[in-house]
Amino acid sequence: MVEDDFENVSGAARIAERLAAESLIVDVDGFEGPLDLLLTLSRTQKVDLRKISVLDLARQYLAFVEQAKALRLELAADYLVMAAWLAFLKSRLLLPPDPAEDGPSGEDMAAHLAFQLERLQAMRDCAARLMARDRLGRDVFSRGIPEDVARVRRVRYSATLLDLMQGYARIRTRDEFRPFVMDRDAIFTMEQALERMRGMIGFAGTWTDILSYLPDGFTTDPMRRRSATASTFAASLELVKEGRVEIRQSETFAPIELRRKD
Amino acid sequence: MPQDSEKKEQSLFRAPPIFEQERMLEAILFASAEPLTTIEMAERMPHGCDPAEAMVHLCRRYEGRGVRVVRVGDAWAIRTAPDLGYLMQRETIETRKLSRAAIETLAIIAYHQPVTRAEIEEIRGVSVSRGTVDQLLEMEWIRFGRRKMTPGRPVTFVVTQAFLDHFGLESARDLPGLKELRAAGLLENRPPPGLMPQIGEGGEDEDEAAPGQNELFED
Amino acid sequence: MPQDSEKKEQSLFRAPPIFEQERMLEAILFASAEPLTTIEMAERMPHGCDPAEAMVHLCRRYEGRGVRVVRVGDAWAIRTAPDLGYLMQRETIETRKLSRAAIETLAIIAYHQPVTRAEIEEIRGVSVSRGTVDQLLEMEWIRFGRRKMTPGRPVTFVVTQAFLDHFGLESARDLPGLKELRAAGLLENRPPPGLMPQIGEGGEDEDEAAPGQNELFED
Repeated sequence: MVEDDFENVSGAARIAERLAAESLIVDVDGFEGPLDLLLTLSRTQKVDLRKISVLDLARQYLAFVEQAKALRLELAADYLVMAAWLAFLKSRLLLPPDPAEDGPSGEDMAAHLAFQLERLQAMRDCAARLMARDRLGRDVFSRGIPEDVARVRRVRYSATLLDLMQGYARIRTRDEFRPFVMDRDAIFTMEQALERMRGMIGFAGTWTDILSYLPDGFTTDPMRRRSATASTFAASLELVKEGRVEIRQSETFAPIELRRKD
Repeated sequence: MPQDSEKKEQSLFRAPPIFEQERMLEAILFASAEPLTTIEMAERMPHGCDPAEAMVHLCRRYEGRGVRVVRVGDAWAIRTAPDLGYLMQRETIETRKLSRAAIETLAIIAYHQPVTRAEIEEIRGVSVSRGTVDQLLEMEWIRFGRRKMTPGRPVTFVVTQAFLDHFGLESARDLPGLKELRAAGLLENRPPPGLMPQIGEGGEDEDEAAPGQNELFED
Repeated sequence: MPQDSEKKEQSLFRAPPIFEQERMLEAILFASAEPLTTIEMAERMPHGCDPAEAMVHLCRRYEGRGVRVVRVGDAWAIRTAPDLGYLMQRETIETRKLSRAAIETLAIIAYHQPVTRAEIEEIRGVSVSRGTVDQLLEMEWIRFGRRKMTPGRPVTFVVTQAFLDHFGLESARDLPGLKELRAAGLLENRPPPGLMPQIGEGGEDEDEAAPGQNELFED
């Protein structure tokens, strides 16, 4: 197929083209992909990119790939993918359109390729124009001795009214607390209760309410009564633990009774 | 320091006269190597100052001088006049030579912003190496823009104020040849008519009809 | 760049006009990283230039401006006008919570003013550091009041208008009393009822009745 393409080219032109293709191949690493290669090839057509013959370009590219194969050069996969696509495009462009076939026409594909090439070329031109501008640090200069802005750090303290009041409350209530000291005369300790009960337990042959063991003077004043009840109860438990008495309560809140254990 | 607070107190009553504000701008801009926005300048000036108005006066004052006031995006800077660049050769800092790939990628980002990596790859016809983008990011010539509202929500790239500053552009609208390119339809994101070889890994957002440059220039 | 060589060639024949030399000086001085002598400037300028003369013009041009040309030894540099130095500072304000000691001291002054340091210490039960009082004075939340007519004539502290402004109070009398604090649940450590004397009104009601409080607000 490639040979066919070369038939209608004059011998000298063919040689020139082959030489050009070879020199390109030597340089294949220098190309930034198939589109870049196509753009370079398109320059040999010496026409405006808008008027480029995509068919000729496809032929040139395929010739290039053939040449690379002949020279046993390894081409990257995307070059081969492009070659396959261009071969397809070429056939689409050469053959009359098949009405049964879907998809874009050869002309559409060719137009898009031309657009891509034109766009890439435009971007290259832009890049060149950009780099040729007056550039900072080369043509235009900024201040050589910039004066740094001194950072003056100021600390601003803040407090809310709540902080203030809580602070004040803290100080004023601090005085209100003194170490907690029990008012001893209202207290009947467990030790006292235990001593008292040890002396009396021998007489408890029958179930007796433990409240009957409260000492005199601790039965009326609620605070004293509460203290004596608690200590007497605790002392009773202690005696149960010692195995001296049994203790029972028929139901919740019913009187707690004890009797001597024989 | 005493002067400082004195100035500030005074300013509570009235803004300094415009010629004084112009002096302030001049001092602030001279001292900075980086472009400053009027907001940044206003923050450093006494209350009630109008840097925008004073800037008009300052620009006029430096017309035709050895240095001039230039606009960089929404910021301002003092730069030497381009025609005197040859006098400053000694100040030239040897900049890292950019690769062809980097230069092209930069141009594509500038003209097509906001642009995704896949779009750059489609235009260049080759995959964009991570290193190229990293280099441009590192130079602070490009930055990430908004994500595209397309499947995969790909990140986009846009050029920065440092880019504008470096290339002496007031805004991305002033890119050379932008209008012509747009008129020629070369900034459109034209979807390929199927079956075209696709480039790179990120093929997922290639088919979108991106608003491209227009987005940037609407405002 | 063509301009470059053109300039140089031109200079072989005649020196640029003085206003052009002034522009050159301006650009060179602006861009230079260090002060330059007239000899150094002459080296950079086209042949036949006279930086010393151009410098006279340049200095005059910057008279009264926001920046000025100054002599540094036998060299020259552009510097910010000294009266605008304050623009080169940027205050960053950091907000920090006042220390507990400072808050307590402030509260005592507010509730008991005019109050001496010894009285503050007595109420707080710990000594008051000089730093705490200094901090409050510096913040202008307290100031010195009248000396007490007691032996040693100790200074007193009172709160300021700035204090009232900050805390949104019309007068120190608006500070809530202990009973109100308690009602507001601000006294977390409620003593067991019955066990404690009612100190609610105690201390602080006395203080309210004290002549001191009024003193501040007479003026």
